[in-house]
Amino acid sequence: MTLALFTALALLAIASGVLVFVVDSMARATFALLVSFLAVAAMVLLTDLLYLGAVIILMMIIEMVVMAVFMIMYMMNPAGLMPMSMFHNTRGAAVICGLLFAGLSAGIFLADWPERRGTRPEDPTLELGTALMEGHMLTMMTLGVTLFSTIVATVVLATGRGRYDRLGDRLDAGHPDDPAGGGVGR
Amino acid sequence: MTSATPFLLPVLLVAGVWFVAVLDGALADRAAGYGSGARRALSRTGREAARLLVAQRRTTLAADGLLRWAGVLALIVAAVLAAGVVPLGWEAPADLSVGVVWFNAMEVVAWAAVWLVGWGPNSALSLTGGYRFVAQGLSYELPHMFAIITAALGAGSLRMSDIVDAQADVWFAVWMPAAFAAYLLSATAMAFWGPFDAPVGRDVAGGAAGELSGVDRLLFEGGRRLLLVAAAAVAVPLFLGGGHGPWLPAWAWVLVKTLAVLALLVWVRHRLPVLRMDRWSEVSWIVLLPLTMLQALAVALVVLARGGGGQ
Amino acid sequence: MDLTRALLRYAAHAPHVLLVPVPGAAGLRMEVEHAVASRRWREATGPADTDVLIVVGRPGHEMRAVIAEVWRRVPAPRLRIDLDPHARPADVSRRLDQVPDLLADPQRGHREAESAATRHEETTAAGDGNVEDGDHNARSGHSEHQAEDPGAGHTEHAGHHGHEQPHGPAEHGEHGDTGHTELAEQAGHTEHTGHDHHAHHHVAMPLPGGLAMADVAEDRDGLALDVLNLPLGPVLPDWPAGLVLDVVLQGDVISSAEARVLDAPRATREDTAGGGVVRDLDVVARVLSVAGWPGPAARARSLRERVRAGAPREEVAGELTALARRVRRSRTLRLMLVGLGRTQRTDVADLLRRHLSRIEAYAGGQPTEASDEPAGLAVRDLGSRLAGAELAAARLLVAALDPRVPDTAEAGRTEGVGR
Amino acid sequence: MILEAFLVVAAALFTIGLFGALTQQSIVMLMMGLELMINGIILATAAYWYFLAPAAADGQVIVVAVVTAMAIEMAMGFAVVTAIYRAKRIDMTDSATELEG
Repeated sequence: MTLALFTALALLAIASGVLVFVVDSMARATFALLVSFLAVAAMVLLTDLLYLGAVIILMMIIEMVVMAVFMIMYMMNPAGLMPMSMFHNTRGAAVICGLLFAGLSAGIFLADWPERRGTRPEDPTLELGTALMEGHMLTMMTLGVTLFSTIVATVVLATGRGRYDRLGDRLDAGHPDDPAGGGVGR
Repeated sequence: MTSATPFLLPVLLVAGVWFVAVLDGALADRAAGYGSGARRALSRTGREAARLLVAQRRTTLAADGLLRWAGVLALIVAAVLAAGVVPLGWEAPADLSVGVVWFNAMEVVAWAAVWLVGWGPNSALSLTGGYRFVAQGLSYELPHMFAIITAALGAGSLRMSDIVDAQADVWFAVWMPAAFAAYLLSATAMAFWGPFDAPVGRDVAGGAAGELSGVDRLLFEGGRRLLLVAAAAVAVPLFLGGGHGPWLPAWAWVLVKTLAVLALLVWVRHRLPVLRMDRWSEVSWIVLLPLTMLQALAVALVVLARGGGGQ
Repeated sequence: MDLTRALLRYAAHAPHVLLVPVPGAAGLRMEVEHAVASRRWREATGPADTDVLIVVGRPGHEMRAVIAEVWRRVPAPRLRIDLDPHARPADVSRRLDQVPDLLADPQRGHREAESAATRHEETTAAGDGNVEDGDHNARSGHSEHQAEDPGAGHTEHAGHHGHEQPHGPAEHGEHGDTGHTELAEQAGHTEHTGHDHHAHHHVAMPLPGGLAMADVAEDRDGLALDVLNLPLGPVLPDWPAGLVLDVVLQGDVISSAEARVLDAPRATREDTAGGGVVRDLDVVARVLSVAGWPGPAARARSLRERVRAGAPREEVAGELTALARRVRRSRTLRLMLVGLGRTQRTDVADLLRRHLSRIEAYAGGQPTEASDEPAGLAVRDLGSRLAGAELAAARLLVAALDPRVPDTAEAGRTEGVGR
Repeated sequence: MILEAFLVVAAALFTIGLFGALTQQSIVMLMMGLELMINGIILATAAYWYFLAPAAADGQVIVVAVVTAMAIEMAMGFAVVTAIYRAKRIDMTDSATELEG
């Protein structure tokens, strides 16, 4: 039963992964990628990592929906009314990827994998939380700071307006000059 | 009851949808100044459903039917899966150890679903509905997450039944009111119901749902109400003490509380004009988000003072 | 098939109605709105949601074509009612009373379903001359396009603009619910130039047919993004009769707009029986409805009907004041409306407030002077007010500004003052 | 379910993603390729945790880190696209050649 489920999910993940670069509609490509992610999330659920599986589902849906919006902003041809062939350097890439896959597979099957060490904890989620708050506290803090700097950096990169545009050269405008007014009356 | 719950769930959900539709129709008639006969409201819902059942399914030119169907189906599937973690009485059809996160993940499926339904028909106005819902989701996801995590924090567990157990003495709604209020607001927004229904608003000719007809529309509208029912049902174990209560058995309390929350949400819808996201996303980021964070902090301090939470 | 028949009969008593008002038939429109609401039928949001299409007034050439296009998109079982501008309330009532029986007739439904299907083909083919076959069922995959074009790269990318141009109107007109015929005259306006900005990278690319391509414009954040040219109207819920806004959209922000009225020369003066307060109530109802507050909007409409029907002032005064007070007191509504379409003098919240004041003045028995009537905007000035507005804001502005459709017509120009 | 099966699926996803990232011209599509590669990494890490060292939480922490990296990649990617686009109106890799030697 589990095996059948795994096989189905694996095929789904790979097939939709391929579809991402085959379909001629950007919307379909985005959502094929989403399907691939969801299949992987389901496989993660199969390995008893319930929390991580659920979080991947949550994150990937949000990410892909945001991506869909960007796609409309920046892509030609989002609807697939025109054929989308935007490849370059196809042959070289195919060779590289073929070799890489062969190498990886060979490695996977030739490697002498160690035996499973230890038993699975009762509640992997609790284990993860404890690890992040104790042993791996540093990792968590680094991630937090990185995410924060990402937020700052993305806003700086993406926006074309700074505080001088909003509040005037002396930053003394009483009312910021924004294209769209906000809701809390500022 | 144990073995029956998985089969009972769809029945209860459909009953909840029916309840929402009838109450909504009755309140709409009353707000418009026509008397609201209960019988008329009951039959009206049936007529509306029948009307969509017999209607032809039309599509638009160069529409992406596959994606649209995927969207409509995803909405319903997500709502049912989200409701699956709600304890009916003491036992949920699927009492996952990460029930709270699961519920949130399933709610987010609605983003993709509505966006797909808006994209599918290749129509500018329905795509606008899709955009609006994405903006709404992005604005309300964080307060929503903080609100439900606050409840989990108070109980020291992500499992719904543990959260219910932690409320044997006092409901979470009592000592985390800000989280409860934020939950109701943001859950309404995530189900694009009530004052948050700009994504399917009349001003964009029905928005995301604007090009749906026949069975498609029936499923979409049903899925939307299913999502609302699921959100209301989850409020019960998270904040309203689940099955705890005097006199009645646990399952009855869950039903009564769920219907009460639903009634509240439907009533609010008729009290307020639509809250558009160009105005209200700022309220979410500047008011709601800090509020829920402070609430989570307060709850965390209480839990610490009590000695380390639910472990 | 008894089940279907039973369902049809059952459903036929709660139809959704799409009103298509023709310019110059405001009185009749109000009458029909009232007749529909008092039967507790719902007004449809768009063609796909419609069972009964009611054409209010006698449409001219341009409106007729629009209505045919809308009718094509209405799913069966469906019914179309054309109301003569001189129809009396009794006529309206009689026509509406027949609706359930007609809708429930399975033979009729069957015929409609068939004709809807065939008409779809015809109009698509005929509506814009050179649409290739198969295009309207291209929704599953668009594979034909790929098949048509061997080769890769950007050339056929260009070639496809050539294709896209002809079906542009069919496709996108579709969306805006609209006027497909004027598309024929203004073909250059309506094509979806959305995805084409890549032409910028390939400037030397020959453009098939010398078509206008690749509109890119700066949005209000200064980002140059694709634009979508789209006609808004004239068949939208709570929209002025016959008004079409040719908007240039980026996402849901209007970067520029131009307003026009279909069949403008034929439009005659609106009859506003009952004086200014009827119009005030009508505008208030429309703004509230667009703002997504259906309850008070319906109240405003039913009060409007009572005033129109000649109810004495004393009888409705209490309810009018109550309505005005409720709308005024809603802080949420103010938060949603304040600052929209702001000019030095006014915004949407202010416009609404002025109408409410006039309603209150009427209810209080004070005379309302024609001079403090909020000046409805002439249609030709509408477009400039909408630039930079978000779609929802634009809808509210159009509702609140109450553009004077007939005044643009030569016939109507002189009459504007008198009201 | 065996470890090797998981790893082969992960390797397949990784390679498909790499192919996409190498061949696509559009930056958005390129990012999709990157995402697919990270997708494979997530799967492989979860499998390592499950089959080799379930007692320690390290595997899970790596998944958390990878998922975060994915979010950052996505956010930065779009920010950079927006910045380049604002400056030059391009969103194709072939046109953005500042970094060429």
